[in-house]
Amino acid sequence: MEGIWGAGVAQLAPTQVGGPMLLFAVLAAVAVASGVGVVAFNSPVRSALCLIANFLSLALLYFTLGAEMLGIIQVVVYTGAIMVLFLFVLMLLNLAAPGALRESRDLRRLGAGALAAALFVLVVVQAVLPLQEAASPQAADYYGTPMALGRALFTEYVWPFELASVLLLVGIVGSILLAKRRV
Amino acid sequence: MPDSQAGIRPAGARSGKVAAGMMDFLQQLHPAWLALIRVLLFVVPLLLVVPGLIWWERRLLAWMQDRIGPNRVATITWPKDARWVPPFLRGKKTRLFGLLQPIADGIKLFLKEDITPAAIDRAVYFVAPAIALFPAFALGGTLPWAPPEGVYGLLTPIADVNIGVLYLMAVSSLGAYGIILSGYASNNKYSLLGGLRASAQLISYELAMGMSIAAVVLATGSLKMTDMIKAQTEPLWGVAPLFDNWNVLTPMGFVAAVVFLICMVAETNRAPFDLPEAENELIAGYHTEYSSMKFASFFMGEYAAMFVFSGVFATLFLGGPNMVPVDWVALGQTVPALEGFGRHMASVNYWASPLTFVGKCAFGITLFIWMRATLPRLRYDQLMALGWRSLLPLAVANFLIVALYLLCTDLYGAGGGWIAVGAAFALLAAFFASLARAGRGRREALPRREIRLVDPAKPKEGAAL
Amino acid sequence: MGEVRSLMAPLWMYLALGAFLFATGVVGVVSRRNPIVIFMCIELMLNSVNLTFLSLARFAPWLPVAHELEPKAWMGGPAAVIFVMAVAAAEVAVGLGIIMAIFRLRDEVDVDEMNLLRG
Amino acid sequence: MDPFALIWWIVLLPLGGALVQALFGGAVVRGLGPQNGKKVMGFLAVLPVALSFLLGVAVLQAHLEAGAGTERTVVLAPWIDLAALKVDFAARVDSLSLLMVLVVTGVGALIHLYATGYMAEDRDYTRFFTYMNLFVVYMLVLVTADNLPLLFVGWEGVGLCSYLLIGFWYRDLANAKAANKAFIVNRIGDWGFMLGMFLILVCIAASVPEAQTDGRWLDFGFILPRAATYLADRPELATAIALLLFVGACGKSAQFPLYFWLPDAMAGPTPVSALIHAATMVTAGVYLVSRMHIFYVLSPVASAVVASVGAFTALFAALVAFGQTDIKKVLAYSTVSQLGFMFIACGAGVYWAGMFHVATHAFFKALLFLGSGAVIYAMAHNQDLRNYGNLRKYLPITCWTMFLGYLAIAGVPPLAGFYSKEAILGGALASRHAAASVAVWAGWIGLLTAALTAAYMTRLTVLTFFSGEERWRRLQPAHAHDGHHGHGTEMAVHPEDHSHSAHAPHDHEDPHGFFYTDEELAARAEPEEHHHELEASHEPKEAPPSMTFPLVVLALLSVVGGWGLQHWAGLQEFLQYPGVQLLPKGTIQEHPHGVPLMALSIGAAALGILYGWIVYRRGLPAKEGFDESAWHPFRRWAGRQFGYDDLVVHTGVQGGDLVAKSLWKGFDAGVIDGIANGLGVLACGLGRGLKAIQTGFVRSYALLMLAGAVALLAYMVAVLTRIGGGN
Repeated sequence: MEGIWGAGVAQLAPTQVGGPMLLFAVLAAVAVASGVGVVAFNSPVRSALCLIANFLSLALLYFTLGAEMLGIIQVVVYTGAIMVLFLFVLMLLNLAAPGALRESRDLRRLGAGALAAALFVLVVVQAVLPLQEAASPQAADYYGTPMALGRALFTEYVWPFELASVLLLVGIVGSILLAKRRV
Repeated sequence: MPDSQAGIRPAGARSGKVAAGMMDFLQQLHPAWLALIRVLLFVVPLLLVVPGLIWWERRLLAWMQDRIGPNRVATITWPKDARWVPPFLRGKKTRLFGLLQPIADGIKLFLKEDITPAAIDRAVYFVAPAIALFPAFALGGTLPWAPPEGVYGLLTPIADVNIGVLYLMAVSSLGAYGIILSGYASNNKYSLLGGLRASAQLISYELAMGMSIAAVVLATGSLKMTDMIKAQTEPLWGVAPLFDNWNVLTPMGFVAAVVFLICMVAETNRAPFDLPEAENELIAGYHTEYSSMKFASFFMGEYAAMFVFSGVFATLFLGGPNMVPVDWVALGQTVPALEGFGRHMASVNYWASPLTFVGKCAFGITLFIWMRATLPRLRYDQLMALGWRSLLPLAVANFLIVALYLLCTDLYGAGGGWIAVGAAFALLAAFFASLARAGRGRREALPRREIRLVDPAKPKEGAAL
Repeated sequence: MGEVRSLMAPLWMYLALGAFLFATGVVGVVSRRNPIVIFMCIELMLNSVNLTFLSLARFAPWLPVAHELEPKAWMGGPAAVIFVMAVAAAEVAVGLGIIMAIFRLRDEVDVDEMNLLRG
Repeated sequence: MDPFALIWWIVLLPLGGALVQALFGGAVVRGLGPQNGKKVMGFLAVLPVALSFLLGVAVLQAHLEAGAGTERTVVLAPWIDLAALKVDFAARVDSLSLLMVLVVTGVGALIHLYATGYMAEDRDYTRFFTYMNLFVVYMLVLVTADNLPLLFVGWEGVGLCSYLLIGFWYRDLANAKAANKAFIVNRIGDWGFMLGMFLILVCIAASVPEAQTDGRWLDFGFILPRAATYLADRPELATAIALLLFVGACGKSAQFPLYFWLPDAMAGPTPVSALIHAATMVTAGVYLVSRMHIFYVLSPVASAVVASVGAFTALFAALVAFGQTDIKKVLAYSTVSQLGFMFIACGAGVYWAGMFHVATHAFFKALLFLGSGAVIYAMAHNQDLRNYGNLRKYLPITCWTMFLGYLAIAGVPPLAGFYSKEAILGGALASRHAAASVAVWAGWIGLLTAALTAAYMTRLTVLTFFSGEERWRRLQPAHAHDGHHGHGTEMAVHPEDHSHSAHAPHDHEDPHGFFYTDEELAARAEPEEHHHELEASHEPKEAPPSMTFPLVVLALLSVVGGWGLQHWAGLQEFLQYPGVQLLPKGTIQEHPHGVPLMALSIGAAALGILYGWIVYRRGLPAKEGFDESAWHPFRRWAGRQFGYDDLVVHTGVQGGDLVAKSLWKGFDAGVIDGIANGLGVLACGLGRGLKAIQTGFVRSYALLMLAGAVALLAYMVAVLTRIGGGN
């Protein structure tokens, strides 16, 4: 049962993490519920709210993983800015009216569901389950601190970092141009 | 875990038996309980302070506007014939300057009929006030209201995490949701517009605030609020050992402080930036459809946020819980005569730190109210222009100057740093001057339409105007 | 920081959660007709990827890197998360810009209506 | 000064003359006015050729003193000087080359003199003589060359000049077409010659060890002595070389397969026909075969081929000559027939007899051509026999000189023709050289042809001079035109003849098989000069002295030439080479089958003359077509060269068209365009096929992407698990 990892999985250190996983269970439940909510809800604002809940739960999950810097950045970037943008656009275009867009339950949704399910099962069976006994946390505990992340970004991954800044610049210019009244 | 780093006034930690007993008791508590005590020590005082703030604002505003303000509510007219009333008081009115007015308001709001409009998005409508309240109280999560030694060390920051400041920014960005959702949920145009304006405003000013905080973080070298307090007890400007290096006193710090102040006001939708609930245009903006307790929660959220934000301002720029930017211990060491006095003042400073913190917050609140009284409301485009075109560039420039300062101090020592900063400021000044001159030129180029007032009675001399 | 370790679940649970969220996102993207909801689902998918990155970063064996100062961890995961966020932000900015432009033109934003580029 | 070095003077003098004509001719004629300007240039044209002739006699005398059989090489300058190949401007002086030199310069000078008179009124006087001198230069280069490349230079130069001279009056498209035809057919022959040259180079060079040579592969001094030793054991190589060279000879000397250019060559001015297409150029083939006789001796098969082709051409041309009505055409076919005789001699191995006939033929054929020129000059450029008659009264000198030439060619005993023809027939009948005694049969055919030759020459002479009635009197003006018109198919083309302009201008097809494009037809429609027509009242006048003097000299030579050369000692031994057994002079078959040779040839000649006299004594009947005798249909068919000319032209033209069209339509359009268009169609089809996928719905795209992703993932998993499972 090695899945795609092959026999190498066995060498990974056995899982020591026992402990009460209450926090993880709660957060996972919230994440799952809100994930489904995003897709299920008819009103876009409702799905936006679900997404916000999802993001916050993910942020907390990052904390459990010990990556608090990323957790906070997740909150600031995703919840703080992107979701506000979503809500802003929703309200500006008045799409938020409950009945604005009736979603027809056509067969495409079923087909998509089936394919997505296939995808999920495939991934879980082949990549996730084999790791059950394996993998105990290897990274140093302070890997998530700002200092560690900063050092990584500015030494090992400096080029992608610069590229990301260029990408953001282009994004800004693009959105400005799009939003201009008459160019 | 009282980290007994040397640094700030070991004397303070020495304190008497009472403190030692309390510390032992607290230490043997289960961390969860200790955390609960810390939370309560922050939330309860905040709840108590809010009515005071309301009163203080109404009185101060009235005073500033040369009117009396609420002075009736708390006047007690002692019964003439009651025995329990001390004689000199019988039949007299003791005016307490309307102190209980907020309580009266609170009761009023509490008892008012709770009107809920029909075509609203029920779930979101009811959640919105809660979401609006949440950030106000969550902001204090990492805000230390006392120096992190001794018993206070156990009590002050609810969670002394090393991403303290970032937590602050994250929660402040959540603040926007309360307004946006209330605007959307109440399903009327004015509140929707209020919500829209609020979201745009909050996002814009969050950036500038972020950059100003970044400048302070760069100067202190750590994201922890407690480290910031410690950093502000170093010699002023790195040269004067007697004085504390409060950020507001350093030039870059001062610029960052100004920017932070403005953004703070914008974040809490106060005074010049209160477009979302601009009475004359949007009736009450986002909380038009809310009544009684829901309205009260918005109201309380606003004031709590104001108070905590001023607390943050105090911590970041005004040296936090330290009373005066004087380094008493150093004073004691330099002037042998004052050695006892220095040590005494240090202990006074340590034990009175919560009070000084609240004082500074009050100072911040006063600033809020002062601004509300004097500055007119900004038009939306002016608001945006200020946010994007002046504050943000200034904050970024300031951030760069701080980086330059740090680099030069490393390379050329303290003096070199300040020279570099001076040069940078001169350069900036020249740049903005030229920008202005260019602007003026352009303005003159605009076609000037001179308007001549024509006296209708007199016959017209020329042809068309 | 000791107690944080006890809050952590085994790796495969994180991965399972990530996979599920991704699948949900996919369903959303394919079946919803409102472009903004589609964007949200895309964000959801991106976030699930972030979660997977971080969980793997946390559990991945540490590869010895030259200089000692490095935190003893594979920092590729967190770096990737940063970049995914940058991309997501840029995408949302431009995407919503486009949607607003379309809305300004055609007063309704149903994805199925926008099929001018058909073959 | 070494007398033999004069040989290069002989060659270069005419070249100087040609340059003078070319560079100064026009100026002089304009400067001194047409009359005396032309006289001066005419003199300057004849002078170099005459001088060359005199120098030739001097060299001959030195040669005879040194011994007729000897040979020596005079090198002027190195031409190709490569490590692998060395070729010089080398001249070879031996009896064979000297004989040709003397014939070319002697007859050439006389013809140049004649031409000054004949071409007097022509505008391009100096251009004509430039070409004539240039022709003599190339002819001399050809005959005196000591190596094959230089011989080839002469060979090509001669072809060039014949092209230029045939097409001299290029404004008339028929002439230009004739010139083209001549040049192209010659080129075909040259192709054979070149291959032969290359084959010699290859097989000789391959077999000779490196040391012995310093790169002079193609010199005659190197090839001829070694050929016998190297090719003795490989006769098939010798045959191949011989046959290839013979192809060249056929092209140049108008033998059977490639002869049809010569009759059309008559389109050129008459002196040209005399010099080039009678006396000199056409004999180049015979000279080549004689020079390279070593290969023919080594391969009896080749000799047999030569003999049979010669015999057949002789007979065929003689028959065709009967059907001709144009005086120059008759002489052209008689030339082809006489060349056939020479090749019979070569085939039979009596090369000296061939060369002997070359010399005598040059004399009387030049005479006949110049005579016919004088007749045409007198009859207002009308070349049709049927309009002549009784001219002996008007052109006495021309008549009697041509009569002598007629007797010589007919083979009447004392004259030149008899001796050379008898030598050829004798040699052929006695020859055991060619394979399976083909030469003997060739001899008997030669005898028959001799009789036929006598017959058609009698026809010509009688119709022109002796038939009582002057037929052109009957020409009415209109009739004159119709008369011409009714000529039927022969190539009665001469510059002044405008009958063809009556053809419908857009008629692409032309009876002579020439293919005219529209522009050419248009150009043909209006010729510039307008010569006066031959009318009934025309009074033929005798040609001027400059034309009649050469006639007299040539008549003298035709009478004396045969006997003189017969007894020239050097003629037989000159071709002696070690290891080759040649028939010494004395081995002519005196009594084939008991009947003395002399009697046979004289009888044949007498028979021919008698026949001609009987049939044509009364001239031609006045009826349409002038010729109602019993043999009339045969003569008409013979006139059309038994259909050979049409055959060649049509197959050539139509065949070429067919190939071109098929290549164009079939290959180019079909295959290449087909492929290109096919790809385009394929791409469109694919595009249309894939269009269905682009429904325009964003979500269907998303679904496709998802499906793709899942498929890819499944595949990867399958692969990885299998690999993973493996190790």
